[in-house]
Amino acid sequence: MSSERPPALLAALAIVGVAFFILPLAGLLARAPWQSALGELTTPEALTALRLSFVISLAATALALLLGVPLAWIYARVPFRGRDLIRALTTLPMILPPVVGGVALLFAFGRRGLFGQALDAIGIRLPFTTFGAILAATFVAMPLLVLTVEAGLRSMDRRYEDAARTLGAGRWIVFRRVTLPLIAPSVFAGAVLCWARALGEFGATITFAGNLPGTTQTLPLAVYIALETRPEVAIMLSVVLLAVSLAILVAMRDRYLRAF
Amino acid sequence: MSSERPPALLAALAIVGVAFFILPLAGLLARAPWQSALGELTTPEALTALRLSFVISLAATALALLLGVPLAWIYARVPFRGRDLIRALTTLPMILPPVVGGVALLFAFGRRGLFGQALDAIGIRLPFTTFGAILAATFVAMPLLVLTVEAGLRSMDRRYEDAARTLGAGRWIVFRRVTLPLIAPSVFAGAVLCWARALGEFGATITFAGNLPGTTQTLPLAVYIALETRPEVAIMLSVVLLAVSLAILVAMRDRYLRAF
Amino acid sequence: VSPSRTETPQITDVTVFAGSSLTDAFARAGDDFTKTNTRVRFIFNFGSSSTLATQITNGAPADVFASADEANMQKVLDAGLAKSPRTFASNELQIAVPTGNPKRIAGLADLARPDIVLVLAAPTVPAGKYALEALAKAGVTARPVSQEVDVRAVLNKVSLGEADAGIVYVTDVRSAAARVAGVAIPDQQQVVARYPIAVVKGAKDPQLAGQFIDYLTSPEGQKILAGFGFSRP
Amino acid sequence: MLRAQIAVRLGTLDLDVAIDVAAGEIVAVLGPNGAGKTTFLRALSGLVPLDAGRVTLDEVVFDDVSTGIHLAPERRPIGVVFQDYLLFPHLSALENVAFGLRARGASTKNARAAAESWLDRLDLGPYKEARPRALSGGQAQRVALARALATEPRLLLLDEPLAALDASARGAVRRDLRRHLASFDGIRIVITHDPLEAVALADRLVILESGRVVQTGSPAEVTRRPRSRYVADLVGVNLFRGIATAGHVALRGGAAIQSADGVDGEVFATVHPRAVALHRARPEGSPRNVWRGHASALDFQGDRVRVGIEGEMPIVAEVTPAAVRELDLAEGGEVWVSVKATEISVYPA
Amino acid sequence: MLRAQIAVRLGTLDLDVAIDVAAGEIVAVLGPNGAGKTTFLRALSGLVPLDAGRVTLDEVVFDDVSTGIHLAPERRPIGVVFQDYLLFPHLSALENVAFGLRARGASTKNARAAAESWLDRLDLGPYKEARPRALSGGQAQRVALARALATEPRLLLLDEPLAALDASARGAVRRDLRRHLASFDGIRIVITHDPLEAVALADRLVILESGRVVQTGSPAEVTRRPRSRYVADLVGVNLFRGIATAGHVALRGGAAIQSADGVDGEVFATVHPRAVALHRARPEGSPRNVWRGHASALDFQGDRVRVGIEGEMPIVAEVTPAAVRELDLAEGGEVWVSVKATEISVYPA
Ligand SMILES: Nc1ncnc2c1ncn2[C@@H]1O[C@H](COP(=O)(O)OP(=O)(O)OP(=O)(O)O)[C@@H](O)[C@H]1O
Ligand SMILES: Nc1ncnc2c1ncn2[C@@H]1O[C@H](COP(=O)(O)OP(=O)(O)OP(=O)(O)O)[C@@H](O)[C@H]1O
Ligand SMILES: [Mg+2]
Ligand SMILES: [Mg+2]
Repeated sequence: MSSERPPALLAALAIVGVAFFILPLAGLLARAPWQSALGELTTPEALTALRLSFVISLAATALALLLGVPLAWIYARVPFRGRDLIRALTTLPMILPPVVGGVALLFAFGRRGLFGQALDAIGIRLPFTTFGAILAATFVAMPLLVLTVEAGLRSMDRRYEDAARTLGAGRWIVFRRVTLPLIAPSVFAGAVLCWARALGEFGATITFAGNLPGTTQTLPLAVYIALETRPEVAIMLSVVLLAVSLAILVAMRDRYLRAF
Repeated sequence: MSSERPPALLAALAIVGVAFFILPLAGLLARAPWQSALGELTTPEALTALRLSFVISLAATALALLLGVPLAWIYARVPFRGRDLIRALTTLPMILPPVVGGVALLFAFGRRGLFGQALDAIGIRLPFTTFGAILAATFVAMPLLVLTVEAGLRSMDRRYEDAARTLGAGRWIVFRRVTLPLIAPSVFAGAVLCWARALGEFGATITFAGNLPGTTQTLPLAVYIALETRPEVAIMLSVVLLAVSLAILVAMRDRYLRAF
Repeated sequence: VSPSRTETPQITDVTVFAGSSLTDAFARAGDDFTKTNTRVRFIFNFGSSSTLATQITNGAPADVFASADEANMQKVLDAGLAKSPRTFASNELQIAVPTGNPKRIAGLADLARPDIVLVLAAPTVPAGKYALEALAKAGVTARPVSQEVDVRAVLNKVSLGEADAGIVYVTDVRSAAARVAGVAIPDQQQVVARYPIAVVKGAKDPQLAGQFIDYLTSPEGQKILAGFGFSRP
Repeated sequence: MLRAQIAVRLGTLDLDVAIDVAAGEIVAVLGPNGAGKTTFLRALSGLVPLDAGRVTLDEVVFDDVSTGIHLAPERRPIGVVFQDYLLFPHLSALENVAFGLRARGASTKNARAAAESWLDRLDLGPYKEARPRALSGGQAQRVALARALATEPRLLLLDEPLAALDASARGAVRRDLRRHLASFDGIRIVITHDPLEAVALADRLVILESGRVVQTGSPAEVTRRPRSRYVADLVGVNLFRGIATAGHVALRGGAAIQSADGVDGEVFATVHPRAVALHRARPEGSPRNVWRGHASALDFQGDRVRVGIEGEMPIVAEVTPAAVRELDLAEGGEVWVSVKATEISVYPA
Repeated sequence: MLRAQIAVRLGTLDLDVAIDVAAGEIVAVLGPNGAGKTTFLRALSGLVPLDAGRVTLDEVVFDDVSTGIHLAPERRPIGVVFQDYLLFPHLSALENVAFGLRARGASTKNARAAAESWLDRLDLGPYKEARPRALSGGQAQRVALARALATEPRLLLLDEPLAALDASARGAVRRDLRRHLASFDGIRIVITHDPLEAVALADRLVILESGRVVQTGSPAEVTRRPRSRYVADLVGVNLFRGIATAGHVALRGGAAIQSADGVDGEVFATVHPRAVALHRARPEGSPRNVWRGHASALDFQGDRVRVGIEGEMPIVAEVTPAAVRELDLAEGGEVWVSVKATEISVYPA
């Protein structure tokens, strides 16, 4: 039951699909200037950027989980006027070119922004801070989580929630002990997508949070700057980013994707 | 059963989540130079870029569905050595800074690429063509589809497939008439994510396919170029992109997200 | 603030927003400047000049703004956030070709050849506009396969062999010397890009910021810039 | 004391039911498929909103549509065994049973201990750590039963709780249920399709057909005087409807029978299949009701055979396999039927 | 002709079964919860891989572990009704029933027509377009039955196909099943918990306990000579095991009984509860077996009461409610038990 021979057409398409991903990555590895640029990778700047990338992308994922799972729940469960519109609005940050997304964030949370002026008055500044970079990454990556979790919520069998309520579980307990575990594969998939997008994020971050080493310069920003003058370093930095991410993704395996 | 009052904490978090998306969009609308830049929007160039954006993003979504759904099926159903590794590789294009992704595509499918040399020999050139732009968009956006569909496959009740097989349905019929309809919400969510990402795609496209009005210049590229010199035009173009996307997203509603 | 900080000389941060083509040159210039001014620590924020201008007009904490073109500096001036900019460098155009110049390109006229895959920067970005001016001066009508978003993209296409030629800045060819070769453009067809720099309003230490600008325009500064391919203002 | 007036429309169903159940009473709800039994139970649990009506349990108002009161399901002191169990697939059998106790505030330790004792009581000891996927149908049903019982509800709603249990377990579980009932004054409402079960378990039967209560009463009453074809089939008797005048009952179909009972007017008449005698030729002697028919269906049930007789007055007879051989009965064969007037019970419709 | 040798290990289950079923035969599989009945059926369908064994139907090899043959489920001419129905939630009742026909190549039109006629036959006419979510439990089960029957399989596997059907529909569907069986020579294997059902429907009973066949035979044989406690409970008789010597049976527990049967050696002995008489005082007269005990459980079943008697020889008696009153029986009360030697049936173990 757990193993299966795939239909031939499916298998053929899947192989084309994999090849399409693997060829470019192979190209990158094949052309990476291993010798000449290896030294660049262990510079303190590169390591700082790498560390910062993980801090920011993980924080963004955590923030997206915190805000996005409830949002998905509301979209899936509470019908209200304008829900379709609001849900669509939530998807827009994905469509917005990230640089424009960064500009929009400046308009909202910048020192002269709609909301940022109030923040500035109480001494909180978001742009050009690590927290600003987290916000920028969350802004572009959270829609992935929201939509994935909503799809999971919609395809789960809601009668389990009914059963839990007759057992005396209030909405919150139902959510935490029945709904969340049942949609765990979707939450996990959404979190991985969100994390990956946040890790690769560049346009909104450089615009909203700037490119300050140690504070907001993530690896993709370092790559971008290096591309200007030393593309081989940029490629090596990307390979490092990929290698580390790959290790993490493989380590997580399909443990949380597994159904019951 | 279909309507529900949300737990207070969930509702509060969801409202913060929505605000976080809406404030920047509101900022964008508030600061958009409606009068001065309105004329720029109806230029033939802008309309061509808009049309091209939709053609390319929809084609990329179609291609991603064609290759990605089978791939997700294999990941979810066929255990094989190295599956975790290959799946992780499939997620990497999301993490790769898009510009580097474009470089990787050139390494694979460019005139001097691993595979591109063979293509060049038989007279097929991908860079600087519309098809190249579609490939670039697919490369960055397809992982979203694959992961979302895989999560859907993993949380569906597979015994329905068993039932279908005892009724004489071969693997292909089972896939088409039972599996696919049952995971429709996930496929739909994955396709929306993929389409949105492809529509906003910019870095890989510019690097792999270049920027030629009418052939590869999508709206995000036009926006990016306008940002350099006339940011107000860039913002107006973005607003147009958002408005059209919003109309499409709202029109689709939650029809396909609905469970049975 | 810990008491021990007061014993060492007070360090002042100077935040410099600079066009990303200045990355290596400013890093070197900054190092050189701090040799004589040990109280200074530079924080560089490199990005595209338009992004930087947008950031500054939205309240970014910049002390110095060095733009790769005059239009973006003008935006900051218009917002009243800087005064009296100085041109500290200029840049000339070159034709970038793959190493070894396999298509034997000798000048702008060759770019019209049908067997040449040509890429230019988009006409709306400075490098593209200058390239078109140069081509016009040479009386050449060229058909690029792509109007790249910036010079770097042009350079990339050439260095990866996707394009046979592109028009870029001298500094770009210099920094990518390992992968591309430059074909000079004669003076009568040349177009020159100017780099303005100014102290931003609200700078923490405007005097120190001004000193850095003075340094860049001084002979020592100019020597470092020249080392990266920049011409005198 | 439960007072329930419930009106719900759902798809093709138009449910409109009013019943009162006294403290400690066990009510069995019977009815054909699609009658609305499960919907009634879901409405009592608060999982289906009422279109009209009012539900109260011991002075606590569960629902009152006129004043807009609706008590959330989790605040009702109820326990529900669902028709398809709905065990949480991500929890073990033990965690499933402990769930309700945890949700109602018990400590993990106490909840687990109580759950273990429930599982032991239902012979599920070895399956404590099993996930629902790894349970057989009957095991799953027993876990569902334990889960609902564990919270010691005041109102227990059971939707065919013994359907998947094997014959030996069923008796034991039924006894357990009865015993548990005796130990406190909760109300039980059991949906069942098994008339034996209903009779054995319940103080009162409620017969639901097409969303309406068609009959209610003690098992003996209902068994003795069925008021619908469904109940007659359930009890296994022949039911006729007609107009009686001094022992002569003119049936709706046109035929007539003689009864010894002295009821007049619109009546029901029942005949037990055992009281229906079959003959190869027209019988002589006392029986007042004699007619001819064709054997239409033979249904062998162990040591008895039920024979459906078509004709002017269709009826089912129950005979021994030996009689079938003697009469040389075959489907379609002609046969004479006789019923003594004293075997026909007549009561007002 | 179905020949099945099946060995499967799954979780705590160790299934090892070999049965042959002749063409046209109906076999009922009975057994306690968790015995492995559903797993056996899934193995026959090809949904669970065999650890060892061989399955053939009419010369077609379904499975042969020794040669590595495994015919895919979709290539087996089978029909399965699953215990929890597994109706496709995205298809209407009609589309569910038409699914198998479409999958086997019928045109949409023909498949729909055939499906409609099946639904009509099972009284589901008004629910053709309903989604499974909007069906009641019994309706869903009938749709599942129609779906499995529609493909006219050579081997039909039914997992408690009538469990959720109401009493009136059950009779009709059972007759339909029987009739359908007569019309072609397919094999049916029915899992059921209802002994009446098994007896009424099946030519042969197979009793499965803990993954092993403990008894097989015609309904009459199995009923007459149960060979395990489960079967005895099912049939409703008292079962004892012991060693017989010339009518004297020394039971395992230490007690002894007298029988009129002349079997010697290891034996089973059965007594029908009806044959167990209860008395307030020690009875005088002919019964050879008399002993004293305590009434432990009273189970009212309509017009009869089952009384469990604890003591040196625990036994169940069946008496009338009147007798209970006369004897003034209460749980725990002392009572004398007598059984005539002729009522004790003894047969070799
Ligand atoms: N996937 C599985 N994983 C582990 N154990 C399983 C699995 N499937 C079945 N079992 C175990 O095998 C045993 C037999 O299960 P099966 O469903 O065949 O029983 P059954 O005879 O059909 O019982 P019931 O009458 O209750 O339906 C059970 O104890 C169950 O726990
Ligand atoms: N969600 C729903 N949408 C539409 N119709 C529904 C829904 N739920 C139930 N119904 C209809 O209401 C009727 C009664 O359903 P219900 O489940 O209450 O029957 P039931 O008496 O429990 O039957 P069974 O004995 O078969 O379980 C059915 O005909 C069903 O089609
Ligand atoms: Mg029901
Ligand atoms: Mg089973």
